[in-house]
Amino acid sequence: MTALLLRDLKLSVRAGGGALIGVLFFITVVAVIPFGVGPDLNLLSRIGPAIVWIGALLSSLLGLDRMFQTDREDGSLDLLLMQEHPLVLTVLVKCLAHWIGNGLPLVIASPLLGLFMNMNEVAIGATMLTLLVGTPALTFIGAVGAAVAVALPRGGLLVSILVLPLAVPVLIFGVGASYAAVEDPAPFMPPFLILVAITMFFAVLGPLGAALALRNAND
Amino acid sequence: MTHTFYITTAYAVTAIVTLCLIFWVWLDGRARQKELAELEASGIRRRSAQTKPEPAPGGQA
Amino acid sequence: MRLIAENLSARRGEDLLFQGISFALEAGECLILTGRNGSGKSTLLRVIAGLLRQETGKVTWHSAKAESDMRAAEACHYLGHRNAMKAELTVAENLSFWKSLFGDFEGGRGMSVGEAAEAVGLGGIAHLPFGYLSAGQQRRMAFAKLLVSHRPVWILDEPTAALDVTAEEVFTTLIKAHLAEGGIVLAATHQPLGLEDARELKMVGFAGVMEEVW
Amino acid sequence: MSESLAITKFSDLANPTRFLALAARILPWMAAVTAILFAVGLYMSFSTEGDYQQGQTVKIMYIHVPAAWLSMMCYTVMALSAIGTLVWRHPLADVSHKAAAPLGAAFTLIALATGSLWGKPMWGTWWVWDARLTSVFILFLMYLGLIALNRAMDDPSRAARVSAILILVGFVNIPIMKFSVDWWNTLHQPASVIRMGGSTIDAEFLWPLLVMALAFTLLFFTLHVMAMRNEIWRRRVTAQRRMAARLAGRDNVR
Repeated sequence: MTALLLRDLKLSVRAGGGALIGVLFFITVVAVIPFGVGPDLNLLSRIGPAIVWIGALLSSLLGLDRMFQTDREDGSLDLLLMQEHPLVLTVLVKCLAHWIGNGLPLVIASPLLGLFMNMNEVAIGATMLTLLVGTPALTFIGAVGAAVAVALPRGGLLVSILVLPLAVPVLIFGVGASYAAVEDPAPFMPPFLILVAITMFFAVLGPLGAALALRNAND
Repeated sequence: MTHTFYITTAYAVTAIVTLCLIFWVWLDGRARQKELAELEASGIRRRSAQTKPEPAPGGQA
Repeated sequence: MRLIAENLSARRGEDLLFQGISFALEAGECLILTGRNGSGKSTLLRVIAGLLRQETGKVTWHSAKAESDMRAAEACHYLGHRNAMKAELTVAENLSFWKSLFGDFEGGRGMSVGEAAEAVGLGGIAHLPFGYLSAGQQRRMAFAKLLVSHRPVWILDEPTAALDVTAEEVFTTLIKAHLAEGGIVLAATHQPLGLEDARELKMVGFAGVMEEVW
Repeated sequence: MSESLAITKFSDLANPTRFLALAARILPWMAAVTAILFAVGLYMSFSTEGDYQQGQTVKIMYIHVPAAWLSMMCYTVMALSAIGTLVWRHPLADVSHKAAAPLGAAFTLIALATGSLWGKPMWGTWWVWDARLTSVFILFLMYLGLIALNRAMDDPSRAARVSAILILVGFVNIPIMKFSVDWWNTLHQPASVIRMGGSTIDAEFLWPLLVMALAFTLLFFTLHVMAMRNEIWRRRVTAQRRMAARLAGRDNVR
């Protein structure tokens, strides 16, 4: 299993820099927002956490459909499906590798974008922390979509449409916790802990669903 | 105060959507039945309704 | 040690590709599937490898130590049309990944990565990225994947596609060695592999339309 | 067959041919009862007085609430069928959740449209990000996604299995979504918004509502059975066309 993790990480670094494209997309999306809403710094700092979160959500959907597709194209998926390791575990490891390759760079890039959006230090820290906890949930639930994409000839866009409604709770509590850290009356911990709970729940549900979908979509 | 406009619109929307749905399902059914009738006319029937054509041997080891 | 298939049938779409296929392979036996394209060779191999669900029948693996309800696929190596190797990684990285992922099946040890590359006649170039190799070399390296970890059953789907005569001989030698060690080989092929005492199963394809539910 | 005897028996009872025979027998009755219930329900709803607080708009409730109820019930029906697809691999279950998706989308659309039309006189705006409306909207998106997924795949049995998985994942998610939207709503909305339905409903309004809900539910089941029948016919047509092509090809070879 460690071997699988290492291989996928190596691939995400070497294969055309998929992670890099995700981060670039993230930066571009957030960077065009001021052109849309105007350079009002107060407004930007108010909507900042939400914009950064939405940008991260969209970027993490970007590379999702390739998660199993590359393995299917070269036949590796067949061999992975044949192995004795529970398929759920294999999928979980692949999710982790995908997150380290594609999700973690987004988290690391988020403080920079926080500065662009004129957010203060607390807001930047809170956004980064919620992204760190929340983006794995996006990858896990996205794995179901990625497994479905394996069965589809041109599934990329459809997968995003299918996954986005499921990702709404993550967005709500991620952004909610980020705001709670800045705005005084609302406590930070409850939404943050709920976000943690959602991530853990998706860590079970996502691989289960994805493994089931891979078994059924394979032919 | 009455809101006749909203009420009629709401009922009209519901009626239109429901009727569209009913007609769609109904017309779909008609089209399928017609296709089945055409197939029947051209001599293709369900296998259970005709004598089984002998299956080709699947190969023996 | 034996691989038993009972009354297998499978379909593609609504068509029954084959039905009622049964065989039992003992240690050291080889079964060659022949037939034209689309006759269901690949489908049968994928069913045995557990990658496709069969309509009827079952595939079982029996040996002294095996649990009775074990999936036969666990005892199998599968070499499909695609090589299952990443073009971005070096051959050695690819092979050692599969070696550690597969592990060894009971009753044998796999070769080291270097030995395996040597065995398919490409010892010197294991450090190259897989994508740099020619199609024939890639196929040979994909074959080396079967050597790095031990599996008693080899399922080979057109193993000699894109290979020249010398490479074919290498493959034949390796398959014979595997059989001599008590392995089992199932292969689908157009060309004769040069195995003398192999059993042959002729696939004809299209065994009829699926017993329809509709 | 690997299936157990009980399941074989069950699938024997519910095979498509028997389903068609049963559908042909009960559909006229279902349609008739639905029509009668709608006539009674509509008469009742138009003959009741308006609520002192919400005025005549309470009449919208008689279609909005049943539609909203159906949007959720339909998803439950789909989730149950999805289990049937994945666990028993029953062909009728495939047909059932495929046929239900457009119906669910249509009823969800009705719920959204009437909710919006109710909201305008009540809240002074066509759309509020009210927790209930928002959840129904997300449900609508999920229906549309499932329909799109079903259309994108050619092999019907594979499409059925894959969308069954998505239906179930979505079903498990619905409580989380509901909870998160509620939480989000209390965070962002001042409590001044008039809550729909929240208070107890007078018996005067309850009866028409119940009759209408029953009528809508029966309408759904009638349409569902009809749509399932259509889908079975569709598959039968495809199967026979394929067989015709196959037989023609074999004759040429000989």
